Amino acid sequence: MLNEEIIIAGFGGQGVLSMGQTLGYAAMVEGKNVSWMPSYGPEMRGGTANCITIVSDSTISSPIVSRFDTGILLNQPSMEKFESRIKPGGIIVYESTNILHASERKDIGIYAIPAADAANKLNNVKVANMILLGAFLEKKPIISLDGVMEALKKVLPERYHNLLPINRQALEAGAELMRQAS
Amino acid sequence: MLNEEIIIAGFGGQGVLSMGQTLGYAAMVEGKNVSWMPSYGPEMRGGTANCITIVSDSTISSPIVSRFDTGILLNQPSMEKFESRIKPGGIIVYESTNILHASERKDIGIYAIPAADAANKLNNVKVANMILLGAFLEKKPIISLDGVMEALKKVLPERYHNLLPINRQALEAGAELMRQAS
Amino acid sequence: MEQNEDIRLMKGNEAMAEAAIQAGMDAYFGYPITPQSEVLEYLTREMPNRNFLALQAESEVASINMVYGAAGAGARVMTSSSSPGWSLMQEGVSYIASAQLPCLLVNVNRGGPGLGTIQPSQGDYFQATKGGGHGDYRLLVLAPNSVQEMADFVFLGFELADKYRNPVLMLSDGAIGQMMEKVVFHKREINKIPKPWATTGKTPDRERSIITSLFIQPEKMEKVNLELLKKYDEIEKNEVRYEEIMTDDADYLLVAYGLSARISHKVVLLARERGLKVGLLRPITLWPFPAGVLNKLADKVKGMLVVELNAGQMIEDVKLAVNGKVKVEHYGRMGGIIPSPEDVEENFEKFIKTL
Amino acid sequence: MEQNEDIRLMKGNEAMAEAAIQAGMDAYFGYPITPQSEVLEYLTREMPNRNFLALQAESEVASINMVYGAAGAGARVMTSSSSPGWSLMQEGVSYIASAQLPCLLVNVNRGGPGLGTIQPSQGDYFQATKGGGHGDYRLLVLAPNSVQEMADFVFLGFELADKYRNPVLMLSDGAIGQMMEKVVFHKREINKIPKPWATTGKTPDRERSIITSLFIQPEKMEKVNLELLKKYDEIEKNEVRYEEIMTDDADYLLVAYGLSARISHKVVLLARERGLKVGLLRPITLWPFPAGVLNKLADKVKGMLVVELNAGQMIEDVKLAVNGKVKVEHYGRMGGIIPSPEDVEENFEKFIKTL
Amino acid sequence: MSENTKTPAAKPRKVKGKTVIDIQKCKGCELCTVACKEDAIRLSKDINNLGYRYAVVIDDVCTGCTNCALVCPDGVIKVYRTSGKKKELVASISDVKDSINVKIDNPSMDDLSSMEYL
Amino acid sequence: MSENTKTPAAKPRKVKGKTVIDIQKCKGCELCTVACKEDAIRLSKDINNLGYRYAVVIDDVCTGCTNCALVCPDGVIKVYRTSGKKKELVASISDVKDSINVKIDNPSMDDLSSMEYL
Amino acid sequence: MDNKELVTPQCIVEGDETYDLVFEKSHVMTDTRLHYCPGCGHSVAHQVLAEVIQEMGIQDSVIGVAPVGCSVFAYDYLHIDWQEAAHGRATAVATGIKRCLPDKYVFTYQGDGDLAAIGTGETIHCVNRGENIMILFINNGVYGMTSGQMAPTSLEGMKTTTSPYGRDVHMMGYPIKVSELIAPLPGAFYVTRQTVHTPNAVRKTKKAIENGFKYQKLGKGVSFIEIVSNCPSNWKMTPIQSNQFIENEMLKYYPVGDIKVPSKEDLKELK
Amino acid sequence: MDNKELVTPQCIVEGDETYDLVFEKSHVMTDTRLHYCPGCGHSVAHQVLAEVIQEMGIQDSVIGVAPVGCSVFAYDYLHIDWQEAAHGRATAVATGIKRCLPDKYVFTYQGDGDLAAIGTGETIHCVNRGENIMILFINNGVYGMTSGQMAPTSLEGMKTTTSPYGRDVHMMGYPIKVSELIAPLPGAFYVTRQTVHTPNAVRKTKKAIENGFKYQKLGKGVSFIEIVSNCPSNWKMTPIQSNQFIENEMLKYYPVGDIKVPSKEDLKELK
Ligand SMILES: Cc1ncc(C[n+]2csc(CCOP(=O)(O)OP(=O)(O)O)c2C)c(N)n1
Ligand SMILES: Cc1ncc(C[n+]2csc(CCOP(=O)(O)OP(=O)(O)O)c2C)c(N)n1
Ligand code: SF4
Ligand code: SF4
Ligand code: SF4
Ligand code: SF4
Ligand code: SF4
Ligand code: SF4
Ligand SMILES: [Mg+2]
Ligand SMILES: [Mg+2]
Repeated sequence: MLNEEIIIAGFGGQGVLSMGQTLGYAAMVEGKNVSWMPSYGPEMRGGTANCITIVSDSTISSPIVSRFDTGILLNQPSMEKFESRIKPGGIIVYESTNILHASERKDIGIYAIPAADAANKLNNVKVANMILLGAFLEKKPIISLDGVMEALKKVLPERYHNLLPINRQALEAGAELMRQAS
Repeated sequence: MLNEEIIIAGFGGQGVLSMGQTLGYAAMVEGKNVSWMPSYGPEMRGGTANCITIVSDSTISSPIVSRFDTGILLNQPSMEKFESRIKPGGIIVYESTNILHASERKDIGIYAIPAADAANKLNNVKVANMILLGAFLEKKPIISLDGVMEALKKVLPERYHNLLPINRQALEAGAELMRQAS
Repeated sequence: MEQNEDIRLMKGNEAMAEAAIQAGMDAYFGYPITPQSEVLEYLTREMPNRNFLALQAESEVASINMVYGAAGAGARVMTSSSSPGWSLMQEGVSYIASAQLPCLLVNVNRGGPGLGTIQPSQGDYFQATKGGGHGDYRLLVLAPNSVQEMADFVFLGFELADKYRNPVLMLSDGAIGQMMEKVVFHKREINKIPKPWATTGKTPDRERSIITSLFIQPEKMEKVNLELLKKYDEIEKNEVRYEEIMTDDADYLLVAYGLSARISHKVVLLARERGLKVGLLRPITLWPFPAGVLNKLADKVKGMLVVELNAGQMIEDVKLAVNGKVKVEHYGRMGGIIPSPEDVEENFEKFIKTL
Repeated sequence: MEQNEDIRLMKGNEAMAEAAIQAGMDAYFGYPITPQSEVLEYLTREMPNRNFLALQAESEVASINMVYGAAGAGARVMTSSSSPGWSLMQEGVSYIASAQLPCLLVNVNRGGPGLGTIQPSQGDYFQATKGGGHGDYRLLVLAPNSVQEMADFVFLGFELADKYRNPVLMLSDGAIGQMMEKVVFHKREINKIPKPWATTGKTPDRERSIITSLFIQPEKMEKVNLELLKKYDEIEKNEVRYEEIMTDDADYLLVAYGLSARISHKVVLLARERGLKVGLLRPITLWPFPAGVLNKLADKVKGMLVVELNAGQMIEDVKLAVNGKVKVEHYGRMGGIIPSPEDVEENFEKFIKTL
Repeated sequence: MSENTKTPAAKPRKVKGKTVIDIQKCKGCELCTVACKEDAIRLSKDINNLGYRYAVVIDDVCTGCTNCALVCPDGVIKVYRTSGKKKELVASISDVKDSINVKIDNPSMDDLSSMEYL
Repeated sequence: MSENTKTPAAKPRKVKGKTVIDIQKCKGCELCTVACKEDAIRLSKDINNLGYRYAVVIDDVCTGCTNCALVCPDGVIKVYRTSGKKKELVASISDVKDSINVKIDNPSMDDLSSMEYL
Repeated sequence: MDNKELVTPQCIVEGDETYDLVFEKSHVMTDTRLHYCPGCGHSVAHQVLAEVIQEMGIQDSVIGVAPVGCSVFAYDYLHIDWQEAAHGRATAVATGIKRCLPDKYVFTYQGDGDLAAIGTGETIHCVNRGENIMILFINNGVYGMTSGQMAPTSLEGMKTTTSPYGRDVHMMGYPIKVSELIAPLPGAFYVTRQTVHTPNAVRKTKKAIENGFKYQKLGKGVSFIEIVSNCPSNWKMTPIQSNQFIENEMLKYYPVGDIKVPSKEDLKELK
Repeated sequence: MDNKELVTPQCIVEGDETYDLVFEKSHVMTDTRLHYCPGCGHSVAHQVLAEVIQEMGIQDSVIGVAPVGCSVFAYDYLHIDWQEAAHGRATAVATGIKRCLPDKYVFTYQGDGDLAAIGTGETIHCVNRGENIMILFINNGVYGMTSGQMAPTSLEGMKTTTSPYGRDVHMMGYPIKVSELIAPLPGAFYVTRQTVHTPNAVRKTKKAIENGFKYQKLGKGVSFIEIVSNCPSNWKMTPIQSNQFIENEMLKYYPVGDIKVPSKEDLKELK
């Protein structure tokens, strides 16, 4: 039975919260239970942000958990804060252009995804988070990329629908990077 | 042992509250325990007012009692409200220029004092209350008239000390009226 | 998905705002404060296309008094705030309770006292249930523990408010307000009962309406107080709501509401995995408090642990309900710290060792 | 009369004001409201000749925040109000408690809820003791039952406030505030302890002072919460105050504070006349509540009747103290109605028949 | 309360007025007496059931200008005025006069408008 | 963030200035670049440890007018100016330059000043 | 309505003269005896307000908001729908009402303590939002109800129970001219200062209140009508003296007259 | 103070040129990194304020009152005594402080939501009492801290999170010109409006703040210094764009300049 507890963490501007929302929305559309719980630092802007996203086949009891199946980590402080809180057997997917010192745990899977670089190559630095999401879903296909695209279509206002293709590209690039990393 | 529970009641402008205060102050100066508890009606001005004054040799427990040893009543509504609440053996001293229908109880002493008329004769309508106080103290000499005068001297600002003689006259006139009424 | 369902992924605050619109809210008055500013933001966004008013007031004091006016005029009306702002509303709330005006009030509780922190807390339980304002009055207090309930209790809240002519308080917290979950909006019949007592202009066919909380004569005031008490008795009789989770065979009971009930639910699961028969009693109405069921459960269980995000407040109501029958203890974190289920479980196990 | 005594016949409100001046109060900020307007009136009258400040603020909200500023600047400071005004101060009080500023606050309780009535009441017990404001904080609550205590508790209040850096609330009522009794002012040494934490300008020889109630990081906030709890524990250990009247041989106990304790005292006398062994426990500190002594008395008496001028508030604390040992019931009048001792006695006799 | 010192002078009137004062509701504020340019109103010596001296029309000089009624805080003054037109009879002035001379059954004390004493 | 389009023109300077920017605290707001009439400051391509592109002096045209420092919200600019007078040596400009060229160990991502995404 | 009074004769006949009724208390007034002190301007203001409501025939579509202050019982006297507001919050309450019932006439009736001390924020923002209501502001320079404390509008040097040696403006602030303060706000449509201490003043005030109700229809903002009034009891004066004090002292500082009037343009729609 | 920074070189030598330090961050600023968004005017205002305090040598006798708003942490940045006030109550808190410590310099630092919405009553009455304090008023037309809701000063048509289709003045009220509103009160001694978006503006603001502190000695009332500022994050602009918006839009409605200055008479004592 599916019960995936995910922490996504990084700087305020890195699209951490919306990554969790996208994932959550896609899971919901596919009929799963979802909870998404944000947490901001005290900074006005540019501080840290993270969100706990839980996707489950059954009712979600606590939306707040302290140990996670997956960590998607976008900056160094998040790596330091959360590496120890991944359950044995879990995974970390991290942004490796940004994070120079990754976890050295042996009991979890650790995947370096140079998402920022890849995003630069796609000429849109802002899709780095979608690349990471693609990478994660490649490793743990709890929902399909099509599901994510469906979700984006629903969640984005019409005027942003021109951005759908680049997001699709980003998801796929992420999946590809994960295949390379694994 | 002295424990005198007195209700003084009338219209707002009749000096009901200050009569109680004067009595209380005099009793205190003579070393007794005193409590004085006012109650105003909802009217801005010209409404009803009353105060419960308790003079006692021992500590006063409740400053609020529902039955009284003495009622000093200055208008008709007060007579109606309080006549039944005088303890058997108690007394009512009332302003008889004002109150046309007095209590008809037989188990208490009822004394009609035409204080307003008497005050008019003293050329100061405002001392009617002192006349009633004098009458009460004639009947129940719990404190001396000298004691009251002492108290007034202390409680009145210097600039009002010219009013002391007229108050003395009023107290004595009241005492005299009570002697006539008894 | 059924025809008449509308499923969304929303923040609790947004779900509450959407529900209010769907519940036929006529007017909302509020002032921004974290963690509930989304409510006014959502409403001002929706206002042009839907039939209601959302007005940003100059302060919480103004908000609650606008609510008073609108409720008195017969509108279905609402405000929301968070702890410091809620404190500022206390005079107004006391007036509303006294004048017996129906309305929905929301406090998305954050950490205090003082300016405190914007993180979730349950530190306002006492204030919500025993009266933050002066005088003897009660609010009907609903404590949602999910985004779905943030929405559902809006419908329920408006109805109860109208039914009893009493303000209803939804006491949520920053986590439930900020988190996103699935929320289902059912198509519902919204029925608004007539309010002949409202000040809509003294039309010739009815007596004029006066909304007041002034009863200067003690006799009159006490009559009003007794009338209120009678109403409160009625509410206590009819409106107690709670959820029981695995209490049937429970040896131990957790008592928790809102966010801490979500965490405690997980604790129940964790403890059951380890063979401990634990149940959870979740008060849904914090007032009227489910004292009856707790008293009955006290005959069955060995002890109760009250889990709160505060220094120990609801525990008093639990103790009053239990009246000495079993040991009742408190576990809480404060200041916006949210304990993990593991945290709570550890303390629960410590507790049962003392029994 | 001794040399160092000064005996006066005064209203409770005036005695409180006079005591504040004698206690070395530096500043008072307040807004008129019945039944305590005499305080500001007395103080403005005395101000030119004595060394303190009394300022009429534009509202109760402003008053309490002026108190915050002055207390933070190290002044011995005070405000007073009555129920609706006290409700408006709740945000400020929560800030003061959080920032740990010493000050004396007074609520001369009148009948509520809402605008209510100007007659005396004890309807604000919950608000005073459980927190009218948001968040976990406590006020030290003193309940005078005479004009003398209105004066004495001002001295005590300022001292306790300074000692614990905690706001102290004097919870009086319209009767105690308006009634006149003898009050004795003893000559006292007023000692003010140094307040190095105050914002008096960052003089070169000390670290700068910051007064705040903002602790945005939950970890920091919880630390502050725990620090407060520790202080409250300390206060609960040291500062419980109560009066026992004829409890030694009592079969039955009345529990009452303030005005209703005065009435209950008379009831004890009346009942004793009739051969009933009744005692009275009068909490003087409503928080910390004299739970210990009540728990002990519960071993001796057959039942307790809690007499309050409200719908039943302190009874909860009595029940919590007694923890089911004996039957506890409530007798109360509301809305400014003051029961006569005979009234109470009648109900007391009814109560003991149920035991 | 100072006595009104204006001396009423009988001026020729084009329009004749009548004021009717509900003396049981009058609070004796005297504002009508100042408002009346004809000096037609004075306070009584007696007090009414509320404890106030009350306004009475002292002279038949009223022009029906309504000034007194406009400033009467308690709205106890009605003003009538001749119009020349014949109207249906509803009440005769003598009914009204009766009410002016009504016996107050509770006379005494001074005006109660001040709560201060001594 | 739009590129600055002014073309720096080397004007003759009477007084020479030097600005020293604490690039690790710079938030890349670019206000200094607009404030500088000499167009002596630009943003880096790299980002600093806070995640911001940072201001660097791009040309030796500074007059020491202090404009940049006055508007720098984060107070990270120090300005020096020639005076002719000889002063005790405290640090050489090369120390300062070092700090300008310090290696940022955490490069990447765009400016973080906007939380919006997509 | 329990109007148990005898019907007022519409005319009386004496000899050969017929006298028609030309003035009586408005039927919008209830029969409840006013609790105000003798000579209090609140009572006069009530009467005028009631007359306007009667004459405009809007009794059934007016909602009044009573304050906390001596006029807290206003709802006992004017036979219309009322809400009693918390001290200082009348304009917030009125906002709540008017926004939900835009077609009704809504007014507040407030004292100076209520409107200009504790309610300052609500007053300013209500005016600034240009709520389409009328604010009747009774400025008697004192807190009447709580028996005579200093108000924001107490004159310099004025003795009150909380300025027993006279208002010291350096210590206690200056008397606030509320009408002048709020008039510049664009949300203020009509601002005028009147009195009710003479018959003519009463007539002008009546006109002003009539304007206030008329303008409300235009939806252009607040009509703010200040009435400088007396408080004989707390001023420690007879009613006559108190009206002289208005004339000689209050009006010097608070001059009577229009402070802001609608432009002709604005009033076109009214015709 | 934990100034762990390296000592700033007072001069540097390059070749045969000696460069003297002519500008650095004021020592009254602490080393804590400002949490403000990039380009935020709050930061600049802090720096200017700190400089004035440093130059006047009054660091040890100034007490600041921080509001609730983005500048709630002001006490982390200026190394003086501070009190943090409840939202809107800074002027009441300052009153409490100043009345007890009349010889100290007391100022508040407040945003537009704080000072002109929830704190309107306190602002007006503090000014009206002529408290001898300085009020620094940062008008950025928006609630910065709570992330961009409409403020009382938001311009007509301005889009905020609670006026998502632009501020509709008929529905939501007009942008309030606080300085103009309070200037007529006799308690206001000095009222000026400045900005900090250009170097020269910063210089003028510095002068104004200096005046504010100087005047405080005279005991004549409030110095009210409005600083029209930006909020790039919530205006959804780059800092540069936001400063252009100040220049092109904000200053049209809120013109820079002195609104009330002390008379020569008043300033005599200063010399
Ligand atoms: C919150 C609150 N504070 C104070 C009071 C007490 N209070 C009642 S009326 C009043 C002032 C009345 O003055 P004003 O508004 O000028 O009206 P007036 O009586 O003079 O007409 C005050 C302070 C209250 N009822 N509620
Ligand atoms: C009683 C209360 N209400 C609301 C808030 C939430 N709040 C915090 S700051 C703020 C407004 C900030 O805006 P402004 O004063 O303009 O300051 P800025 O952040 O723009 O500098 C609000 C509404 C609060 N903390 N307390
Ligand atoms: S109507 Fe005119 S003339 Fe007649 S009594 Fe009244 S004021 Fe005098
Ligand atoms: S004005 Fe009215 S209340 Fe006053 S004295 Fe004349 S009739 Fe009586
Ligand atoms: S000091 Fe002046 S010239 Fe030098 S960089 Fe700064 S702004 Fe440019
Ligand atoms: S103004 Fe300051 S913070 Fe902004 S870019 Fe320039 S140096 Fe950096
Ligand atoms: S106290 Fe003053 S304002 Fe109030 S009713 Fe009496 S005279 Fe009028
Ligand atoms: S939110 Fe706006 S006001 Fe606040 S720090 Fe950021 S830019 Fe400045
Ligand atoms: Mg007044
Ligand atoms: Mg702002």
